[in-house]
Amino acid sequence: ARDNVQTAGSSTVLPYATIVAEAFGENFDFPTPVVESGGSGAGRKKLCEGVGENTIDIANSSSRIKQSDIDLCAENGVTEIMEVRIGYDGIVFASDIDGADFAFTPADWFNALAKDIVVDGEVKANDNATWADVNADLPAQEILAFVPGTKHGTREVFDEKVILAGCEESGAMEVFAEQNGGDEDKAEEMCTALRTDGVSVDIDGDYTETLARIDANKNAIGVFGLSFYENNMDKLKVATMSGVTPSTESIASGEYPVSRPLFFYVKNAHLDVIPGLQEYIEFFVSDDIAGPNGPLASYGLVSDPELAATQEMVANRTPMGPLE
Amino acid sequence: MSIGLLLLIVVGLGVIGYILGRRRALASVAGDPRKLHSLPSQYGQSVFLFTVVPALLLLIVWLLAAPSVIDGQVRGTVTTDGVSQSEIDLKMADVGRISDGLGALMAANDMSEDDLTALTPGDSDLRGQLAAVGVAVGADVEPAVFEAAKHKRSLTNSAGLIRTVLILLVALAGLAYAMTRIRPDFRARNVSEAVVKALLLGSSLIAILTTVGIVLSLIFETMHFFRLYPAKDFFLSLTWNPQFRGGSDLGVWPLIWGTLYVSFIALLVAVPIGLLAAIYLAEYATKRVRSVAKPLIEILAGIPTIVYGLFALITVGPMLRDYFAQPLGLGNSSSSVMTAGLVMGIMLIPFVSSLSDDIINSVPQSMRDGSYGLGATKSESIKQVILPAALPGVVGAVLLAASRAIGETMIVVLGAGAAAKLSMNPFEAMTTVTVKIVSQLTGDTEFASPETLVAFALGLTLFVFTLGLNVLALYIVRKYREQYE
Amino acid sequence: MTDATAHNAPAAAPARPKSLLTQDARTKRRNAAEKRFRTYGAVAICLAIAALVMLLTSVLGNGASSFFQTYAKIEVTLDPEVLDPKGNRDPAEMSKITTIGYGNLMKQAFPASLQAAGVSTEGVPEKEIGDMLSKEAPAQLRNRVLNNPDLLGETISFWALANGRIDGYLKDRVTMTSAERDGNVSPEQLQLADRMMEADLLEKRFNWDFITFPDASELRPEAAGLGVAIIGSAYMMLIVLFLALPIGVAASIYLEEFAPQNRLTDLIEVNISNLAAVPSIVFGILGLAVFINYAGLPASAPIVGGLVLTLMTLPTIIISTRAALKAVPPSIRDAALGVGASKMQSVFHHVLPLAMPGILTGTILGLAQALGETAPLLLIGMVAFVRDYPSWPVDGLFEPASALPVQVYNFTTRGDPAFVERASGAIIVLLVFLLCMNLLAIYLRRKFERRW
Amino acid sequence: MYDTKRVESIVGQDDIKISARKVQVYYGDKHAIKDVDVDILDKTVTAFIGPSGCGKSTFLRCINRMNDTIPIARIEGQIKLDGEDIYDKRVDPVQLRARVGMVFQKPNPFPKSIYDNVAYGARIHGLARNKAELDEIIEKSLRGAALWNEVKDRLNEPGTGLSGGQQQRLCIARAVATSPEVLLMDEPCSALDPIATGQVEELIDQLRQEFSVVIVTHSMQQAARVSQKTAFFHLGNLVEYGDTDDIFTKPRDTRTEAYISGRIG
Amino acid sequence: MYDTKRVESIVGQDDIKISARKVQVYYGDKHAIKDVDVDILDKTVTAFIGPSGCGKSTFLRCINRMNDTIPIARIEGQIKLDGEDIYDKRVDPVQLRARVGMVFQKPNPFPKSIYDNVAYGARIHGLARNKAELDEIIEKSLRGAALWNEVKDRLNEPGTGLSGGQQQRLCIARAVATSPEVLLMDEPCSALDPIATGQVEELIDQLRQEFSVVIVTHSMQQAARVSQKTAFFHLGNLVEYGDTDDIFTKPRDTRTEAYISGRIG
Ligand SMILES: Nc1ncnc2c1ncn2[C@@H]1O[C@H](COP(=O)(O)OP(=O)(O)OP(=O)(O)O)[C@@H](O)[C@H]1O
Ligand SMILES: Nc1ncnc2c1ncn2[C@@H]1O[C@H](COP(=O)(O)OP(=O)(O)OP(=O)(O)O)[C@@H](O)[C@H]1O
Ligand SMILES: [Mg+2]
Ligand SMILES: [Mg+2]
Ligand SMILES: O=P([O-])([O-])[O-]
Repeated sequence: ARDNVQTAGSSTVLPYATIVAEAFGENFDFPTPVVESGGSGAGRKKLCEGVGENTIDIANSSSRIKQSDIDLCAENGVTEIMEVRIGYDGIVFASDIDGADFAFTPADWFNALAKDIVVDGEVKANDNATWADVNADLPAQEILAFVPGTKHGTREVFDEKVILAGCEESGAMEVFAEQNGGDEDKAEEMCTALRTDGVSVDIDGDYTETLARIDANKNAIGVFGLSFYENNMDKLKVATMSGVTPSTESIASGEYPVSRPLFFYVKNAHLDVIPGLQEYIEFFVSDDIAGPNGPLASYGLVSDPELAATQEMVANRTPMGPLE
Repeated sequence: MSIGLLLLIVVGLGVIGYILGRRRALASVAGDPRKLHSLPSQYGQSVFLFTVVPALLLLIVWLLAAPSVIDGQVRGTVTTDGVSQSEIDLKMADVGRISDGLGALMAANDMSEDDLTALTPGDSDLRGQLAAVGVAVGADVEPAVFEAAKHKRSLTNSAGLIRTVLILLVALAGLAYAMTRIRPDFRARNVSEAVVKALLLGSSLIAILTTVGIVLSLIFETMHFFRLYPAKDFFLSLTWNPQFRGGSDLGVWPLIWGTLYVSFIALLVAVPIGLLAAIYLAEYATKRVRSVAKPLIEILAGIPTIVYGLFALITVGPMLRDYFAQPLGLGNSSSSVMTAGLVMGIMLIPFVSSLSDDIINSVPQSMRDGSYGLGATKSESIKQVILPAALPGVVGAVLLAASRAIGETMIVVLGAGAAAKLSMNPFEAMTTVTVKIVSQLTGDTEFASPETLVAFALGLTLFVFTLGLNVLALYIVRKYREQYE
Repeated sequence: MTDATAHNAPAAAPARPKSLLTQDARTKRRNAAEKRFRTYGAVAICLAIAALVMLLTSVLGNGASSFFQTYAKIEVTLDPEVLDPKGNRDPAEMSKITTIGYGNLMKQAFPASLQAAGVSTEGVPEKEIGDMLSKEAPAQLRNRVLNNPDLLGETISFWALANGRIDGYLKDRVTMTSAERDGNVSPEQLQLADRMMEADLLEKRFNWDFITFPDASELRPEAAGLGVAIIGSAYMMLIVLFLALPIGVAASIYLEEFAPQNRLTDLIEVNISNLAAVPSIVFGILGLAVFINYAGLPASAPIVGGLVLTLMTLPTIIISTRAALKAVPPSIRDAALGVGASKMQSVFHHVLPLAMPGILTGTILGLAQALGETAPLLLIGMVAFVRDYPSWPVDGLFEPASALPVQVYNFTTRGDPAFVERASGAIIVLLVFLLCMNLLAIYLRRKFERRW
Repeated sequence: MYDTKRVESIVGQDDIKISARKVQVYYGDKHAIKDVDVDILDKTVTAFIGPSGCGKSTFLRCINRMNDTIPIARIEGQIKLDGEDIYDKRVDPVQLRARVGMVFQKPNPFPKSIYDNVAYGARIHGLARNKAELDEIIEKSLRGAALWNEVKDRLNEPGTGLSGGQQQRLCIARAVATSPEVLLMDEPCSALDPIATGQVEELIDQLRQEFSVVIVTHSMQQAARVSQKTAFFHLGNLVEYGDTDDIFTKPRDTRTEAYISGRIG
Repeated sequence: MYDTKRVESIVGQDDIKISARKVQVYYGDKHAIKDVDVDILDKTVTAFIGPSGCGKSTFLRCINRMNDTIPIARIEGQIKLDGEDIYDKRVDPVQLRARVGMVFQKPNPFPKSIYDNVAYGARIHGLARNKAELDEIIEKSLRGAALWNEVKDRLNEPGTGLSGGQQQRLCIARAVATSPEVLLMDEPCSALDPIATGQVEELIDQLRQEFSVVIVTHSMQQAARVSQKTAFFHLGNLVEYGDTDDIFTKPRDTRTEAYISGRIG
């Protein structure tokens, strides 16, 4: 029988999960949990493959589980799943350390990257070449943005909290909706359609790739996770969003708008079966680890204000209810 | 008896058979091997094969068939009317786990068979006990399931015993039968060669099995995908633009185009350089240069592709952009088909060079002599005599390189970017089918969405596409093959 | 035979120079072409080798430093009050004190031990001094104490791993200017490091741990090693070698020498070349479906990785083996058949040895590919963070392990810049591994090479 | 075309080692052997003569089924060895070739040592019980092929490093070492000097005491010297077959006569 | 060993096409050619005779530097073509070989069509200005080698699908098509029937009108028929060299006599 905990899933959660796994392995008599990466979706799929020792115990996820995943789980006999929120991940905008300073609003991003924008109430194809064209307060630097590719959960947050928000903020949403006869979905789709003329570059790789690309294109702006930025502050200069500088504090307080919760999902049927599983998840959400002064926070995770509730839920093994 | 031990015994019997067979063959002709049809060792071989092969085949068949036979027996006991097939499947999975668990439980707790029969799901915390020995059960154990599990366990146990006895019997019978067949005129060589030939055939069928496996593991999810996303759009749409909230455009053509374009440029780099390098190594280089340069170049094939990717991203991409794309007015993207193609070409050089070098080297010297004797220069001989003679092997090498090019991900991701585009401009960012298979499969989208499932459809499409290319290549090689001697 | 002999006059002799030492225009042209061709060949080799040198220098340049690691000397008093509050020296009890406890102990001890050695810690807050040590250091100390509880109460002097940034400072990755911008290290810390170096309390040493340690989390790049990955790769390569080579050669022999020329053979042939073009991740899909879900083998285990890589490597070996078999002249086969050898004997005794160089080349290329591949491992759970060493085979084949390319990939995706050198270091190890693996093949290939 | 009845009248049925009836060979479309009937006797040397390209080698290769290895070759008709059809489904060509050895027209030594070249056949047929016996076979075969003196000091050097004539003799030695019942020799002396030729002819004569030998040769003199029976091929046809003496002194077919007297080729 | 002075007395210096002095050839340790001095005349057929393995092919290959391609072969001494040392550093072996053509002992047709085999040399030396000229050269060469009738309908079939003797003639045609000044022929008729041999000999005789031909043969008769000069090799030594008539009628060396009369080999 398997005697180590196996987890899989999000590459965003991966660094935190490894930090915890390492500390767990070193302080407990259990073997160190195995943490696979491979993406949130793939991790949840693996979780839902069934019950038994050749299926994983925990799926890490940078987005909430989907109904289709829950259905798949149920189909395979995985009926009780525990949803554990471990904290928040801030998403920041940064450029080369020696470049200009930027203070963005979501509307700037929308007007810089959207395929169609609204100028004087008219819908027209976006031809802004520099950030100054978008907003006279921004430097007259060519627009070149490295945004996460559509495989990344981060892209969903970027679309929603930056582009869509910018779309609404700038009033373009209304015009789009009007143009589509009030169809909000169509309007949203128009909002999130990005330029394809090479100004907005999708990155399918990791933040290290974005960093390397910024190194090769000094005038570019990239999208990063807060923890990545904090580890590379000597190379990157962070931009403010709506006047707020991203930090664990500003994100925890909700001031900084672009962030998302991180989760892991536990297969309850494996609790008590896989040695160390219960201990591991309790250790993960303990104050020592996930608290505001724990190693996760020092690595850049925004600690969850409702951690106590999570700890209690984990102790009681409360499975998640239906998605609201 | 464990399978490993069983195997060991069977092979041991085989070895004994070999020795006995060899001895008996020699004895049958009073020690004069010339009177035998085959070599004495071949008689030994035949006994070995007769002992081992049928027993192993039986073992394989048994291992494949026994679980489903037992399953079928047990299934009857948990089947009740009105229960759906999938629910029964689930129950059967539980039965399997519990019956395995009972074994572990007995071993861990020193239980006897009687204790086990006495055990009922009601009277103790069975789930907890099973958990303690590392067996996960989804819910509390139902009595029917528990009975079925016990039934299964006893079936499995007796099946194991039967298996051991049966296989040893077959091995012994094979041994005895083969021994009786040993006579001076017994065609031992033919028999053992027939068996070896069957093994060779079997090996070549692994390729077919792999293909079947690949197609099967792709086809169901592909069908699932086409239920969610119209096939017409997949095959006919010219845009690739997946979205999170649905409404994605998943046209395959930009990806196929990117694949072809990148591979083409990569081959444009790898084939001439690789072929010329092979020619130089085989025909011009001194033995020393060759023995150093060839393994050195082969290192190129072993460098992890991520190194190439970073090389493309950091060095080649910006260089091409600054010195070619921008001055020529072909855009200012630092990731481009050209970048990825060039760098990938470097990686592929050894695939072309090493194999071609071996093949060129094995063209008989008399061909070279014939050409030199007519006053041809080395290069003329190479171009007009040696290369045509080596053509099939060279084509094989190029095909191998092309295959790697099509299957490569990391270099494309970092060198060519992630944007799917239909463009002729080699300095534009594009992407390939393979890259998108990886990224869609490992992405954050939910599994049952078209955005993820498209990976399977892409895999299958690429498979069919390359199959076409390979048929074409086979046809060309057949047409131009020249056989020396 | 009635060829009219009247026509037999040879073709008119072409105008040729009378001297061998002078060349006519055509010969000059041809010789120039010859030279050009030869130069192309040499240039091709040079290009390939130049590319190799470029890649290797960048890898070596970035990665050589990962074989050295910075250690700081620290004197710690192992306070029994803290480390064994119950005082019964029972390891089980003592293990309740976590690395956090040990960490605190070290953090307190470190400034004191610096001052005791005469190094001024002025201007550096206590917490920052403690941060100069690796987060791995408490674990090292804890293991040491748990292994030898008698140390309790003593003051031990101890070379502890230094933090990645301090290590970076000694390797010129971190500078005073970058430290000013960096939130993770301060110029004052670096100055303190300078003073420690002067006092011989900080030094760079050869880093065996890089080869033997398991992977570490992002918080401690300085402790990340390749031990588990090397074992995992070795196990997988063993499986690949022992399965792919014989099966590949056997399949090639069948197809090239025995298969009747018919549709089925064509089908198999096309099939194999097509398998070579199947992206490696698809083999991962196959492996997941067949070996894990159907056959029930464990995920993240070298056995599954080895099997998947075997299937992936087979086409490479088959294609090169077939090409090599094809290149053996038929007269050799005839000669063997003519003295009454069977087809099988002619192949195994004569053709196969002559095809050996090509087979070995295929093996070299195939193993290189198998050793460097990550994508298929992603789907079978080997792209993972694994800290525990798998045991010896056969059991070890079924336990979780990592692999070298996976480790390279993991290192490159991590945020801390200290992982950059480790990624390159891992590549160096991978290449050395590859070279060791191929050495025998390269030697054998040279031995079997002959012309006829 | 000579008629079959005559063949039978020449020889008693008992002595027939190989009998061919209505043999046709096609290379793709090319009809290389046309309707050949011939009986080859035991303990006899039979010479095949005829102009280059007339099908001698082709027919020779039919007798031990070496034509099986040429994909485009197609054989019809019947060839019997000791009364058994060699193209029967049940016949194992390997066994056939062990009994019917062959020396090819182009010398084709293995890229192995001289020793291993000769030892190969003896090894795979298990003709020697030990090293001493094997050494003996090798020496005897090389002596028989008049090569021993030249190579006895270099048995471990590769067979491919020999001169053309030496290679040819090596191939003869290799074939002789397997002790076949019938030995097919395709121009075995073409690269040999008269003395070596004489020695090989002597070998052939010795072999004839026990076995049957078929030899292809372009030298009428050689045919006359070594053979008892001669077959004359022309453009794929077996034009005439009979006692060597008869063929050379009183050929019955005008083509034979023309060839022997040097008028057609 | 015969002495060099005599050689010079036989022939006027002007007629000397090739002159060899103190030529030694080693294959590794083996001393295959020992101290050979010989002058080969222009417009003359010279025959090399001698027992198999005595070094005839080896010496022949020295003359157009084909031995360069054997890694273990080492040559010492001097060979001059028209007074120029062919082993001089400045000499381009390619140009040399265009002037000194060679037919190898073992037929080695290219894996190409019969047409391309013959056209090969003419093409690389640019002997034909157009297709018609090339066709003409090919027909002429094939006729010369007595192969035209047999292959004229199958010029596009591979040369490797020919019979042994046909391949040999193909190689002769291939060499003749490049019009060399000196043609080295290593046993060119070994696989040919008498008629074809006669035709090839006729070709040789024609070639002699303008060029120099060296032929290796095991047939004393052939040497006597076609050559004006004969050189007898034995165990790597050039034992005797002189007018063919003299050599065959009044050999001066006992070894020559022994060989000719069939006593040594
Ligand atoms: N490549 C080689 N390596 C080693 N020895 C060789 C090589 N070629 C020839 N020899 C040896 O050199 C000697 C002379 O060989 P050469 O081929 O010149 O003989 P030859 O006179 O042409 O004989 P033949 O009439 O049999 O062709 C022989 O003893 C032969 O074994
Ligand atoms: N592999 C082949 N493919 C096609 N045609 C062939 C092949 N082998 C031989 N032939 C043709 O068949 C005919 C007979 O060839 P064969 O080799 O039997 O002649 P041969 O009598 O041995 O001549 P030689 O004395 O020249 O060796 C020839 O016309 C030849 O061109
Ligand atoms: Mg022939
Ligand atoms: Mg010779
Ligand atoms: O790997 P992610 O699912 O977090 O993008």
